[in-house]
Formats: sequence, C-alpha cells, structure tokens
Amino acid sequence: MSDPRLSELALDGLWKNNPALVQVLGLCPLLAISNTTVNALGLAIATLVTLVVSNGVVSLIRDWVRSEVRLPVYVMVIASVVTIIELVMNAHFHSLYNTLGIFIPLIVTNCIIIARAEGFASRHGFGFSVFDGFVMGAGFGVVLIALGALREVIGFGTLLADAEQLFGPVALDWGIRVLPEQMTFMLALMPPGAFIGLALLVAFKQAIDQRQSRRARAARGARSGEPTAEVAG
Amino acid sequence: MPEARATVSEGLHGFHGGLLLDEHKAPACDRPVCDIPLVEEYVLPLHMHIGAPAIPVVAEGDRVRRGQLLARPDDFISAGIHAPTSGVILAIEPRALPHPGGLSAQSIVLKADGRDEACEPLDPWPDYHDKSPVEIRSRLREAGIVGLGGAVFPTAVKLATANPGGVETLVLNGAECEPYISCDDRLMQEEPLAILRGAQVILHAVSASRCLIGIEDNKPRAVAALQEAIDRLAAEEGEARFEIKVVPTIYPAGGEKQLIRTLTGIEIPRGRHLTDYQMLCLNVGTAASSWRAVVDGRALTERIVTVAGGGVHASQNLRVRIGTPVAKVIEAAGGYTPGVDRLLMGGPMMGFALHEDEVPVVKATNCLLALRPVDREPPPTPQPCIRCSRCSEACPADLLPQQLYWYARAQQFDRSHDYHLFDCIECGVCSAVCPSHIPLVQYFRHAKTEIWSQEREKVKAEHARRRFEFHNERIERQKAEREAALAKKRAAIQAAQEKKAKQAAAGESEAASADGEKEKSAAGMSIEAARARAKARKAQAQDPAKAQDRRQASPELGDDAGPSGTPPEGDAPDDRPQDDRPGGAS
Amino acid sequence: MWMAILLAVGLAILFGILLGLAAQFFRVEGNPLVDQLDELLPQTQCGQCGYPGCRPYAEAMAKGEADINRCPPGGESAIRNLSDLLDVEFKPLDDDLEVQEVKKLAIIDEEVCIGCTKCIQACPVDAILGAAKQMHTVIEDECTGCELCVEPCPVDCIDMVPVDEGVEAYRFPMPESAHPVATRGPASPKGTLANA
Amino acid sequence: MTEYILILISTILVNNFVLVKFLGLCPFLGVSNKVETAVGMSLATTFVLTLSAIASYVTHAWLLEPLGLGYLRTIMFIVVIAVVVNFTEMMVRKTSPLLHNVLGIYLPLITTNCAVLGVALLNVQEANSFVESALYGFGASVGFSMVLILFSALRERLAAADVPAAFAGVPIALVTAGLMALGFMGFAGMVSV
Amino acid sequence: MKFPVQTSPHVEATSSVSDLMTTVLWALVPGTVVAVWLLGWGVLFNVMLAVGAAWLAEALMLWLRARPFRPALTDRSVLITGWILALCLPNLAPWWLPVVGAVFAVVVAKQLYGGIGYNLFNPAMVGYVVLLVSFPEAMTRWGAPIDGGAASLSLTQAAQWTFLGVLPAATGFDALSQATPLDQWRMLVTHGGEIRGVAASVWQGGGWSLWLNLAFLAGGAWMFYRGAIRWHIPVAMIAGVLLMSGLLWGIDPARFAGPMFHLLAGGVIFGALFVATDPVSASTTPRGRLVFGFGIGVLAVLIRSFGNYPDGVAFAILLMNLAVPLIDYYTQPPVFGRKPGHATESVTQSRGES
Amino acid sequence: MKGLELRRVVITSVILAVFFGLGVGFVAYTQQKTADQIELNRQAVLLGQIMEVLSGEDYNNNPAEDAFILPNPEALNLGAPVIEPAPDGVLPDRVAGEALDRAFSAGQVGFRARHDGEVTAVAIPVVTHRGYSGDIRLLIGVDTEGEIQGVRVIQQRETPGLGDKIKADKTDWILGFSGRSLGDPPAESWAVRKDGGRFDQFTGATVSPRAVVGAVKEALIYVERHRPELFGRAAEASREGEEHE
Ligand SMILES: Cc1cc2nc3c(=O)[nH]c(=O)nc-3n(C[C@H](O)[C@H](O)[C@H](O)COP(=O)(O)O)c2cc1C
Ligand SMILES: Cc1cc2nc3c(=O)[nH]c(=O)nc-3n(C[C@H](O)[C@H](O)[C@H](O)COP(=O)(O)O)c2cc1C
Ligand SMILES: Cc1cc2nc3c(=O)[nH]c(=O)nc-3n(C[C@H](O)[C@H](O)[C@H](O)COP(=O)(O)O)c2cc1C
Ligand SMILES: Cc1cc2nc3c(=O)[nH]c(=O)nc-3n(C[C@H](O)[C@H](O)[C@H](O)CO)c2cc1C
Ligand code: SF4
Ligand code: SF4
Ligand code: SF4
Ligand code: SF4
Ligand code: FES
Repeated sequence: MSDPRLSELALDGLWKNNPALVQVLGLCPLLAISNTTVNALGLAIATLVTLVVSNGVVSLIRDWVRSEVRLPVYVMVIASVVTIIELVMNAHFHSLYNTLGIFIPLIVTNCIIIARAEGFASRHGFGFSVFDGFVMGAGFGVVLIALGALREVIGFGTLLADAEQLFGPVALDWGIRVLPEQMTFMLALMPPGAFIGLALLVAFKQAIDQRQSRRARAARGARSGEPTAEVAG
Repeated sequence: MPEARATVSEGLHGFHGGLLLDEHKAPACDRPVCDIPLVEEYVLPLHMHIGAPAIPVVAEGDRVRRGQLLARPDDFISAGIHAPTSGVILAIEPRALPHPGGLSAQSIVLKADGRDEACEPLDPWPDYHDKSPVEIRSRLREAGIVGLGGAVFPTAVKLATANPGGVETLVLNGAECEPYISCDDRLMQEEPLAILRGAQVILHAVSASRCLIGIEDNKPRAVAALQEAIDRLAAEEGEARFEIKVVPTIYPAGGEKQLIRTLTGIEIPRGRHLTDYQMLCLNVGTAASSWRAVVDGRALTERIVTVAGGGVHASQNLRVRIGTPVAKVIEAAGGYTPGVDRLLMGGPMMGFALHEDEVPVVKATNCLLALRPVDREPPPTPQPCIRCSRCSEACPADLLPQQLYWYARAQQFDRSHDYHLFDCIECGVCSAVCPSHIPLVQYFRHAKTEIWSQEREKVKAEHARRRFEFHNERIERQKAEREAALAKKRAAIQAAQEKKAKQAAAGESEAASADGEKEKSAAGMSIEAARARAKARKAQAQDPAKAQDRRQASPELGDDAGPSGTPPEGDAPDDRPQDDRPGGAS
Repeated sequence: MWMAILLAVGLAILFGILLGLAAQFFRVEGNPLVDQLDELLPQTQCGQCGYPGCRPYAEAMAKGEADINRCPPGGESAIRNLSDLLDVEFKPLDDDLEVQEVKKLAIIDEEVCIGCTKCIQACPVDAILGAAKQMHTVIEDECTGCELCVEPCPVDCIDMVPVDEGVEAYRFPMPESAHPVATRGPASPKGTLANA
Repeated sequence: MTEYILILISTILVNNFVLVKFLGLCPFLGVSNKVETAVGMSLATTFVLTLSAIASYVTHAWLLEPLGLGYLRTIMFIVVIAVVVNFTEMMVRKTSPLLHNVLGIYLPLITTNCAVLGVALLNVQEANSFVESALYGFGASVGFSMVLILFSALRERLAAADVPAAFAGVPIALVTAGLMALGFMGFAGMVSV
Repeated sequence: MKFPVQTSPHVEATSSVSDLMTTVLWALVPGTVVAVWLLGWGVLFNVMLAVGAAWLAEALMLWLRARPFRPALTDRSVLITGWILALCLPNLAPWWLPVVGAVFAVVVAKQLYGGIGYNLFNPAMVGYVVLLVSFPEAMTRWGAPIDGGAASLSLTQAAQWTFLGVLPAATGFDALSQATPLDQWRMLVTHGGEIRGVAASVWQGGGWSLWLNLAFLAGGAWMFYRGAIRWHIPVAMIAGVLLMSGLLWGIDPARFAGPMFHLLAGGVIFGALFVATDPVSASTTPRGRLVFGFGIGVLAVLIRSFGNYPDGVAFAILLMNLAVPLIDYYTQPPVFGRKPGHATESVTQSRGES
Repeated sequence: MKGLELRRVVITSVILAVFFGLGVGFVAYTQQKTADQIELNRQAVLLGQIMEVLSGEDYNNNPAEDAFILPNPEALNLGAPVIEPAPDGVLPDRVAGEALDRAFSAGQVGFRARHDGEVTAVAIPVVTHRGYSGDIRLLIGVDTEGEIQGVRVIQQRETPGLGDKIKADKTDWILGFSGRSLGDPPAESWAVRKDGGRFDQFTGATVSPRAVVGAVKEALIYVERHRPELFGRAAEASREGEEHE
C-alpha cells in the first residue's frame, strides 16, 4: 500500500474520519468517562498512548506474524500495553485510576485501537503508524475532552475541577466555576446527558460538513451556471 | 331520493370498518339513461382491460362497421376490442389514456362516417342452453366482455377459473357504493330483465344453483324493479334461483370481498379466488352485456356512464360508445359549469383525476365526475401522521394504514409486506378519515408499484447476469478454440501468415495478463476498453467543446479490439434463457 | 515474573495448537456475502461504479472497501437494499455520479450500420445480433442499457433511447409532502462497512 | 435463589449494561438499523457473553488467583475470550452453516466489545461465584439484547421521520438512546445488588 | 381542456388534527380548575409558563429548521405538551422549572425528531422526568392542599413566590410544603409505620385527590365522547395498576400500599386519561393498546414500590413508549381473510378434497 | 481435509508463544517495578479516609494498619461479614491488601488511632437502612471521651442534588457533627429540626439527614456500650500491630 500523506492522515483522524464522531467507535469510555474534563483528559491520554504504542509495535512486528494468528497477537500486544498503562496509572495517578476504574482495562476493547492496528499499522511503516496512532488518538481524545468539558460545565458548572488528580499539586487551583451552582443542569452528568451530549457534538460536526458541502455544491453550480436548489435544513 | 330506503335484508354479516358518505346520487339516478350522438372520432386504446394488450387486426385506412373486431385478444388473459360505429381507421398510434399518470399508449383511432352501419352480429344463441361452458366462454371472449364493475377483468377468464371446482353461488354486485355513481342503479331500474337473463346465462355456464343480488339500501327503486322482474320470471318460467339481498349503505359495501362477507360471512383471503369458495361475483352491467353477447351476438361497444358532479350542468346517465372522447360526453351532459377544476374518472373514492378531457371513455369508465372547488373543501396540506388509528378503525381490509404509510414513506418495503400491503384494496377510506389529510392510498399505490418494479428489475438483473456469465464463458471458449486453431495453423501455414496470427494472439494475451487479476478474459478486456471509452465520452460530454472531436477520437480508441473473428451472434440465442417477463399489475 | 511468562507461554502454545488445528479442521471456502450483494445489483455491468462490472463491486463492498452508494443504474432502491443487507445507514448516490432517471435501450440505426461487429464485442450481455459486414440489431429484451456499445461504433449509429415500459410498468409517484423524508435528505455521516 | 433472581433483575433492568453501565455501545449503535440484524446480534451476544463470563471465571479462579497473577487478568481474559469465540465461530461455520448465517457475522464483532471484557472484569470486581458469574454474564447479555432489539425497532420507526439534517443518522439515534436511558432511570434503586 | 390532478379520494376532510387537539385542551380545563382551587395559584402559573415556553420553543425550532409555521403551530399539540407537563409539576415550583421542562420537551423530545407525529417518546413526560432527575429539590416543592397550605397564598403572594422566590414574612417554606401521599407512604415504609394511615390521608385532607381525579375523569369522558381517545389504554392501565398493586398488597399489606391508594394517589388517573393516550407515542393497534396500557400500570406500581422515585407513572410511560414499535408489530389485527378460526378454512379444505 | 499441516500448527503456536511471552514479560516487569508504589497508594487512600474522621486527634500510628474486627456488628446494622474473624474476634493476619479494602467497604472493620501505643480514638463504620434510597454507609471517628472527631459518608445512593448533600464534597452539613457527643446536644435533640432536634435538614430532603443523624447517634451509643472492647484492649492490639510489621 502506498504511503499516505501526513496532512491527509491528520485531517482524517481529527475531522474527516474522526473515530468518535464519524466512525462512532469507542463509545463506552467516551460516554462513561466524560463527566468531567479531568477524567476525560486522563482517559484521552491513556488511549492516545495505547494507540501510539500499539500501532508502533504492530507495525514493527507486522512481518513476523502469520495471518491466522494476527488478531490474537495484536490483541495481546494491545492488552499488554494497556495493562502496563494501568499499572503505571495505579502507581502514579492513583485517584484518577480509581475514578476511571474499569474503563482503563477496557481500553483494550476500544474498537478504535484494534481497527487501527488491523487497518493501518499492519500495512504501514513504523513512522506512519505511530503518527496515525497519534492523530487518531488525538481525534478521539479531543472529542472525549470536549464532551467532558461540555458535561462538566453544564452539570457541575465548573471546568477542570480536580485537575490535581492528573497534574499534581500545581493544578490545585486550575478548576474554575463557569456557572453558578443554582444554574447547573444535572441531567448532563447522567447517562441520558452523556448520550445527548455526544449527539450534540456529532450533530455539530454534521452541520458543519453539510454547510461546507452545500457551499461547495453552490460554488460548483455557480460555475456551471446551473441554478442550485437550496436545501432546507 | 335519499329519504326512501329499501329494507335491509335479514341475516347479513357486515364487515369491519367502512365509511358513511354523502351519497350525491341524485339527480342522475332519477333521470333515464340517454344516448349521446355520434362523434367524429373514436379512440380505442388497445389496453383497456386487465391482461395483455389486444393485437390490432385492422390496418390504417381499413373501413370497419359497428361491432366489427378491431383487435383480437393476445393472451389467455386479454380481451378483444370492437368498433363502436362504422368508419375508417385513421391511425394506430399512441394516444393519451385515461390514466392517473397521464400516460399514452397504442390506440386505434376510428373516424366515424356517421352512417353507423352494423356488421354481421355473431351467431345469436337464443337457446344457449345447448352450448357448453367452453363455448359460452369463447363467445364472451370474442365479444370482448370484461367486468364493468371497475376491474375490467376479462369475464371469460373469470368463468374459466370458476369451472374446475364448480360454482354454487353467483353474486351479482349491484351495490354501487361510491357516491355520485348511479349507472348500475339506472341499469337495474331500466333493464332488470337483461340483468336477470344475463345471470341465467352465467348460471348456466358455471352450473351454479343460486344467484344473490347485493344492492345497497339506498336504491329502493332498483330493488323494486329487480324484484318485480324476478317475480315475473318465477311466475313465467318457475325461475327460483334469484334472491335480492339489500345491504346497508356503507362504503365500500360493493367491494367484492366485502360484499361476499356481508352476504355470506365468508372472508376471502388475498391470493384466493372467490371460486375457491364456489362463488362468483359479477357486476350487474357485466351480466347484462353477457346476455347481449351470448343471446344476441352483440359485442361490447358501449356502456352506461354516470356524468355527475357540480362541474356539469346536467348530471345524468348516458349510454356511451366506448372510445368516445370524454369532452364529448361532458358536452352531451350540458357541458361544464364555470369554475370546474377537476375531472375524475370513477367515483370520488376510487376514481382518479384525469389530466385532460381528450381521453376516451373506456370499458372501465363507469363515471365521469366533474367537480368545482365548492363541491369539496380545498385539500388541506398533509400533516404528519399522529397515529390516531382512525384509519385502521375504518379500513375494510383490517389493515393498519398508519403503519403501511410509515414504511412506505421510509421505503422499507419488506416491512410493508409484514404489514400486508398487498391486502389493501385501495378503497380510499383511510385517506378520507385521516385527520392529518395524508394521501394514504397514494402512498400504498406508490409502494405497490415500486415493489412490482423492483421485482421486475430483479428478474431482469438475474437474466442479465446469466447472459453476462454466458457471454464470458463463450468468449473464454472462443479464445481457447482460437488459440488451439492458431496453434494448428502455426504448424501448417506459411511463416508470414503465422507471424501475423501470432501477433494478434500475443497482443491479446499480453494485455490480458497485464492486469494480473483473475478472470481477465478477452471479453473482460473489450468490455473494459468500452468502459474506458464510455467514461472518456462522459467526461467530454460535460465539456461541449471537447465533445466535438469525439468522432475522430473514437475510431482510434476502438482499434485495439481483437480481430473480428467473433462468429455471428445469431448462434447464441439457443442458449439464451427464455424471455420471462414478470407479470405486471394483475 | 517467570511464573507469569511461563504461564503465558504455556497458554499460548495450547491456544496455538487449538486454533491452528481448528483453522484446518473447520476450513470453509467462499464468501456468501458477495453473492447476496451481487444479487442486489442490477447486473447492468456498466462499470459506472468504478469497478469492472457488478460482481467486482459486490466483492469490494463485501471487503468494506467500497461504499454502497456507487451504482447509478441501481438507483435509490438498490442502495436501500444494500443498506438493509449490510445494516448501514442509507445514503444517497455518490455526488460525482449521475442519477439515471430513465431506463434506456440501445437502438442501432440500421441504415448507417456497417457491420463492423465492434458493438458486439463491447456488449456484455450479447444483446446485439449480427454478423460481420451485416447489419446489426439490438434485442430489446436483452439490452440492459449500459451504453458500452455506443462508443466503439465507428459510424456512431447507436442511439440510446428511453424504454417504453408500457402502462403496466407505471409507478405511482411518492406523494409530494410538505415534510420531506429525512432519509432522502443530506447524507448521514459516512460509516464504512467495516464498522457495521 | 432470590439472590440469583436479583442478579438477573439487576443486570437486565437496573444496571443495564448499555444504558446504565455504558458497555457494549459500539454494537448497540452499529448493529441496530434493522430488527433482524439486531435479533441476530442479540443471540450471538447472549451466547458469547455467557460463555466468556464462564471462561474468565475459570481462568481467574483456577489459574490467576492461585498463582497470584491477578494483575494479568486483562490480558488473560481478552486472549481467552478471543480464542473461545474464534474457536466457536470456526466450529459453527463448519458444523451448522444455518446457525452461522444467523450468528456468524456477528461473532467476530463481539470479541472486541467492551461488554464481553466488562463482564469478566466486573465479575472479578464483585467477587462473584461461579454460578453468579454465569448468571451475571447471561443477565447482562439479556439486558443488552433487550435494549438492542427495542432500539432497533425504534430506529426503524425513525426512518420516515423528518429529522433535522444535522441530526439525521447517528445523532438522533444517540438522542433516542439517551431518552431510553432516561426511562431506565426509573428502575434505579429497585435492586441493591 | 386540461385539469390539475390530485390523488383520490376526493371527498371532504371530516376532521383535522387541530380539532382533535382542541378537544383535549378543553378536556384539560376541569382538572386544571380543580387543581387551582385545591393547590393554589401556583398551578395556574405553571400552566401559563409551560404552555408559553413550549409554544415559543416550537416556533423557534420551526424557524431554525426552516419549516413553515402554519400547520405546526396551529395544530395546538404543543399547547397540550406544555399544559400536561405543567399539571405534573409541584404547585410551589419556581418559574424556571416549567420553562426548562417545556423547552426540553419540545426541543429534544419533539422537534429533534421532526415535530408532531414523529416523536417516539411522550414529550411532556420526557420534560417531566428530566426535571425530576435534574432538579429534585425544586421538584419536591409540593405545597399542602387547601387548608393552610399553598392554596392559601393569595394571587400576589403566589406570584411573588413563583417569580421571585419570596414568601410572605410570617410563612416559612416548610410550613407550606408537605410531602405528597406517595412520598409519605414511602417514608412510612422506610421508617416503619402504619400504611393504613396514609391511605386514609388520601381520602382525608379534604379528599382532594378524589376531587382532582373526578375532574380529570370528566375531561376524559369528554375526550372519549368526542372520539379523541379510545377506551383501551386507560382501562388497561388502570387494570394494570389495580392488579399489580393488589398482588403486592396481598403478599405483604404492611409493606405495600393497597390498590385504591395506588389508583388515587399520584398521577395514575391523569396519566391514564391524558398522557398514556397520547396517540403519537402510544401503540396504535387495539390489542397493542391493551398491552401498552397494562404495561404502564404494572411498571408504575413496580417503580413506586421498589424504585427510588415515589411516582413511577412517568417512567412507566417512557418505558412503554420504548416498546411501542415492537408491540405494534406483534399485535397486528388479523387481516381480512386471515382471522384465525374463521369459517374460510373449512371451506378451503372441502375444496381441497373435491 | 487435505492432510493436517502440522508444521503450520507448530509455527502458529511458536509465534503466539513468543509474542505472548514477550508481552506478559513486559507486563510482569512493570508490575514488579510498580507493586510497592501501588500498595502504598492503596494504603494512602484508606488512610486518607480514616484521617478525615480523626482530624482533631493526636496520634502517631498508622491507623490504616491498625484494623480490627468490630465486636457485635449487628448493633451498627452491618451486613454479613466478608471475612471470617478468628475465634477471638481478632483480625486474621492475611487481611491486608485487597481483602482489607473489601472488609472496609463492607463496613466490617474499625481502625484505631494511638498515641504512643495508647488508643486515643477509633474510626468505626455504621450503616443505616433509613436513607431515601438504599443504605447509607458512614465512617465515624470517636475519641475516648465519646466526642465525635469526624463523620464521612463512605457510600450512599441518595438522590443526586437532594439527599446527597450529606456528602462532604457537596455541602458542609456533615462537618457539623464534629465535636458533638451523646450529651451535646442532649439525647432528645439528636434529630433534625423538623423532628424537633438540633440538626438542620435540607429543603425538600428530610429523610437523608434524618437517617444520618439517627445513625450517628446509634454509633455513639454503640461506642458508649463497647467502650472496653474498643479502647480497652489497647495493649493487646498494639502487640498485634507490631506483629504485622
Ligand atoms: C373498494 C371497492 C369498491 C367497489 N365497489 C363496487 C361497486 O360498487 N359495484 C361493483 O359492481 N363493483 C365494485 N367493485 C368491484 C368489485 O370488487 C368487483 O371487482 C366486481 O364486482 C366484479 O364484477 P365484474 O368483474 O363484473 O366487474 C369495487 C371494488 C372495490 C375494491
Ligand atoms: C418493529 C419490528 C419488530 C420486530 N421484532 C422482531 C423480533 O423481535 N424477533 C423476530 O424474530 N422478528 C422480529 N420482527 C420481524 C422481522 O421483520 C422478521 O420477520 C423476522 O425477524 C424474520 O425472522 P424469522 O424468519 O426467524 O421470524 C420485527 C419486525 C418489526 C417491524
Ligand atoms: C424524586 C425524589 C427524590 C427524593 N430524594 C430524596 C432524597 O434523596 N433524600 C431525601 O431526604 N428526600 C428525598 N426526597 C424528598 C422526600 O421524598 C420527602 O419529600 C422529603 O424528604 C420530605 O422533606 P420535607 O419535609 O423537608 O419536604 C425525594 C423526593 C423525590 C420526589
Ligand atoms: C389524547 C391526546 C393526548 C395527548 N397527550 C399528550 C401528552 O401526554 N404529552 C404530550 O406531550 N402531548 C400530548 N398530546 C399532544 C400531541 O399528541 C403530542 O404533543 C405529540 O406527541 C407531538 O408529536 C396529546 C394529544 C392527544 C390527542
Ligand atoms: S388516520 Fe391519518 S393520522 Fe390517524 S393514524 Fe391513520 S394515517 Fe395517521
Ligand atoms: S385504501 Fe387500503 S389501507 Fe386504506 S382503508 Fe382501503 S383497504 Fe384499508
Ligand atoms: S454501476 Fe451498477 S450496474 Fe454498473 S457495473 Fe457497477 S454495479 Fe453493475
Ligand atoms: S446493446 Fe449496448 S447498451 Fe444494450 S446491453 Fe449491449 S452494450 Fe449495453
Ligand atoms: S467502546 Fe465499548 S463497544 Fe466499542
């Protein structure tokens, strides 16, 4: 397979083929862990690291594994990476580790990771694979953090509260109050709020895309002189 | 005459749902049927019945006389067409049809000469009792008799399906449940004997033992007239097979299955024929015209048409020759009133709107309804279904129109099947009661025709696939053969020739292996080349300037195709799968 | 630590043997999905989808490489059926393909035809009859309207004409409604088959 | 006995895997466009989840715990589950093409789905016994199947709705899932397991 | 002559959606009047705020979606949504509570699905449940009925409380408020006590819930008479409530409240007549409606008896809304000619033999 | 079957074994490196919780390591035991690590704070079933005088936004118990205001505070009643504590 362009890869991971918004993968952690920005950040970083490392490792070993054991080996690689991350987090970010709970080991089954390992890293070189892991992880992470921020602001009225869990004592006063406590909408913190919050993000992206393609069509139409039907949203 | 009602018979069974409608039968049902004058031109679509279009037996310029066969039935399910008057065949060409889609189709155009000469009638059979059912059926077929109740199904075929199991009960459908229409009513009032005689013919043809006549209770005069005729027959001939059943006026009491259910309590499921239950159902008009065809030998060239609605001056029933342009019929009924903006063929519930009035009256035309805006409220804009279930409560087929609508709208046709779309009789009741004013029936028609079309496409696709595979195989085989032949030649024939042949073959196989993918046959190559060219042309077509030099470019593009050693394609058809077109709406 | 590695290696060997044997014992060939997909394509073999014929397109879809909205002759209903089979969202025909409104049929102008047989070679379903140097005709019932024969003709004598499908093939239109059907609206986000 | 029933009620309704615990969401969203596929997926998931709950219990209780290798559970579970599923898939494909037609295409999808690993890990966390573990897995998958089928039927009904363009497709499905979760909040507190 | 065409049937429309909705609106009046009388002006403010907010939210969404205002705003369904939501809210609710609920109901539960007819869930109940889980404090501001409670606030006092959060000097909030009977029952169960006493309190306290329920019944009768609702859902739902609560009560009368208590307390009657009958989100087949209503009744009692929330009717309705497509599918009435046990079979058989 | 290809099977297994071994090796290595830190963290968490309720007290042992099985746990509504106590009610040795965590969250163990081996306070769990939804678990620190050092909610499922204000991270309400004892306020005032007591309730939520107040009161009574077992056996317990080391 020919090597892709880095800029295209980046655009793909962050926007066009965003794992969370477009492929709609990795939803479980996305919804479960996005009740605060800091939790989201923590999981985003863990996922990103896993993606980068597993993509890199898979790309390195891709010539050594036969097709029938490919999947087990990849799963194994990912599981090892995740377990190592889990242990490290347990040791060094203990309170975050406790809040993320079961969703750290569950990074293993985050479909994005196996999808990238299978779909990308097993066919591309180390550098590309690592880069792909990075942008995909970043694409996922950005959405995770955005959702976390959204839910935290609406549900708690704060932003970046408890940052010290992740960044240590320096971050003790990072948290800010955005909304007064009386104006918070607790639904955002509950399961329905998670679903609806993600729905809003995906809809937001779709709206932008639709707007762009409408523009593009209008531009094309203008060039060929055809009248274009305005599409009502 | 809405005040007077006939007494509803005892022991009826009724059906689910239905609708009470304003009847609007007067004044047409109070006025005698009139004839209308000859017109100059008659248009006879070859396809005005269910089944295959008829095949013309006359040519342009032929002189014909009234009753003469113009087109013969093509298939088993088909019906003949006869000249409504004497004249000259002007043309056989596509003409506008009375059709909801405003389509055109091949029609025979007859220029009347005004003399209205009759041709020799078919052999009259006053004592048809000697004739076998087969003979009677072939007579009905010859005379072009089709059901006049709306479905225009060839009556001979209907009788033929009846024969294997035999028929016990003949049901004459005189319900005429739609508002405005009164052609059957008038027929029953004016010619009760013709109907009864016709029924006798059919009773004989299917050896049935009784005949029920279902009439809605809003036609007391028809009931009285028929009863009198029955009594007379009973007195004169001891005829005791007839019985009138007066049914309540609930639309669609005249639907065949609804009528049967009302009369007998039996529900005929879809996919079953009445004849599976030893029954047969005919419209009263069909019975009358059958009588004329068998006993008098007269073909079906005219029918009674109700012209009604606020859009015409004189609502009345007219005896109209098939093929008469609708405009002339309206004229005969006094012409349009000002403000008319809709012309329907059929009743307000099941009829469809005509695009124009130049279309001819066909055998199915029981009513021409001209409406003004004041005759109905302006159609409110449809709103989304609120699932109030009024439609399902009213549906005479016990369907769930709201669900059907939903899935038709979403184009989830397999779900439409789950909800029994094809049991819908398109009676329009659901649309009429819908508080959201959704044109439900239209959705169902859309879904049905869409499904049929998909089925046709599927059969076609299957056919094309077989052809394509066959094509590939053939090319493969020929290539192999040619190579074998070339190899032989190579040994025997001169070096020069050999070289030439080699080049050709080599060129081809090289190309074939170039892509390295499987099954890249010569066929594949040529098709792909064609594809590439088609693409190029498409690209050019978008750029008119380039399209200019397309002609010069193409021959060169085409030159690399293999030598024209392909044998004539005429050999192929033996292997070609038989043409199996799917049946359409039948 | 060595305990862990020992356990891992032991299990791995066990599983390796299990899977290795199973892979050989339970081997099955073929991919029924391709057949099912192929069934749903119109078999026009026109190549507009970008694949050389319908089956290759079906194969590509089965592999998750091609989107379901690339076949213009199949139109909306084919896309709908494909989306049903693969359980992905319906999406309208790809923007860069042209929708085919009417079915067409090739007609050879018999006056002009020089009998070069080039069209015969191009036709994927053998719908053209004729021998070298003789006038050719298209068998109407066989022609799928793929237009592949048009271009090769050196004298440009093949025209594509709309098919008259007869009254029985009339399709009632979907009622015009104040409320457009959402699924026909702008494309929903692209979901590849791989994540179906 | 009551305890077992409570486990089932808890996993199916109160702590529904999809709507409350947020596990198995990818297939929940991905395989719910049509009722038929949802039914297939449900059957397959029920099978795999129960099986993997058992397999992972065995792995944990008989292998990892005695050896003091509890920290390896993620790796071991995922591998054992992958192997078990893979093996069953191959076997089913060979022995019963019919069953494979119903379940087959979903089986590989399920291996990489949180619910499966989640069941295994949660069983360890809750220190469930063998029977409890199996029931937990079964209950979780029944809960999953139930909401999946309900959801797919709802989504079919959505197909004709006039959803705003930006919300067409995934977003409105997510909103629907959210409102489902809202309804399921009514079960909160029913069982304290 | 050419004519414009239109599809059949070509008969006059007999009814319209707005007629239907108007019937429901009128049917809500008696219950609302009684509620204002019993529970004070707060109820009226709730209705006005919720209806107004719902209407504005609908208008705004229609504008955003570039849809015509005409049929959607005049069909009056959105007024029902707001009104029904308002009748579920506590009489001492702050002003923003009905507003937030109505906006959420209309925007998320209705307009995101495409507006009237397309929503899968009952918008009013979505709004109510969202408020319940998000603002439990505000949602428990129930003032005691008539004697000495919230109803004794004058119009201005009530307005001051609703809009400004200010109470007359002498009255504390705790003096006005009182747990609802369902809540009292729950507390008794958790703290041990006589259930019988609570059941009686429903009848005492001026028998207020009885009057309210009678008023709703009157409205329901009007809707039934006008054909806006069918009997299936209310009857089945009440049967579900009575059966399920009777069952539990029979098992342990000390722990579970009796059927009459369940029937009269909380929103059972109101829900059965006005909410569960929302045609859009309910089942549409006759048998389906029986299943739907019965399910709501059973679930409501279960949630009341075992769940965290004192009243389960709203949750039960949402939960059964979920199941509607499946219920509809499996409760299709037998199609013409396919009725089981119908005489056709025997005829077919005799035909097959001949 | 076209003959078994054993070679393939072997290769498959070997590949799997190599990668599996390598992966697990790395993990095991990491585990070794992090194990101590993880154990420290775990203890720190436990200790943190205990220290919160022992805030005012002066002690110099590690209470987290000074766990003991509560005598007569029924009095505190505690559920079924997760660990079997040794016959004399002494904590079995192996209860450490995760098992201790479990015993703690099940509310089966208490902790002692000592100053130079002398027990100065205990942190004991209490459970109430009177919460609005489900049980509320509390940890209460009481010193030898019977004065409350601190109360914290360990586990609760009260309605978010209403009953959950009993949690320290939502409101300061629960801090109001510090310094109180059975006599302060007098026994009849150990109730929420609505019931004529001294403690505030929340608007719209009386049940949860009422439950907590009741539970704290019960715990104090319990401490009073079991004073000897809780504080008296100081010497014995300290000996065990040393054995743990
Ligand atoms: C909804 C509906 C209403 C019908 N109403 C009548 C009617 O009033 N009179 C009638 O003769 N046929 C009516 N038909 C047609 C009958 O079903 C049936 O086709 C006809 O009676 C058979 O007789 P024929 O073959 O002679 O036309 C109706 C059909 C449908 C679907
Ligand atoms: C809303 C809806 C729900 C359905 N639910 C199911 C279902 O739960 N189980 C089922 O087997 N078929 C269900 N179907 C029926 C399917 O359309 C289909 O008929 C069936 O799944 C085919 O499987 P079968 O042949 O094994 O019955 C449902 C259809 C609809 C429209
Ligand atoms: C949905 C809901 C949840 C509630 N949750 C709690 C709760 O968690 N804790 C509590 O004390 N009261 C809760 N209540 C309120 C109680 O039911 C009861 O009304 C209240 O405790 C009585 O206190 P008051 O006399 O101060 O109004 C809740 C009420 C509702 C409607
Ligand atoms: C009998 C009847 C009951 C209704 N009940 C409700 C209701 O409970 N909640 C609601 O939001 N709308 C209700 N509506 C209004 C309307 O149907 C509802 O807003 C739709 O769900 C909007 O699509 C009702 C309408 C009718 C005719
Ligand atoms: S009558 Fe109209 S609005 Fe009512 S359920 Fe039927 S289609 Fe829907
Ligand atoms: S048109 Fe079809 S669905 Fe509608 S009422 Fe008539 S039979 Fe029923
Ligand atoms: S575009 Fe469609 S018809 Fe043409 S080759 Fe491709 S799949 Fe076949
Ligand atoms: S005749 Fe032409 S258009 Fe028709 S199928 Fe053959 S190549 Fe295609
Ligand atoms: S992330 Fe849970 S199933 Fe995909």
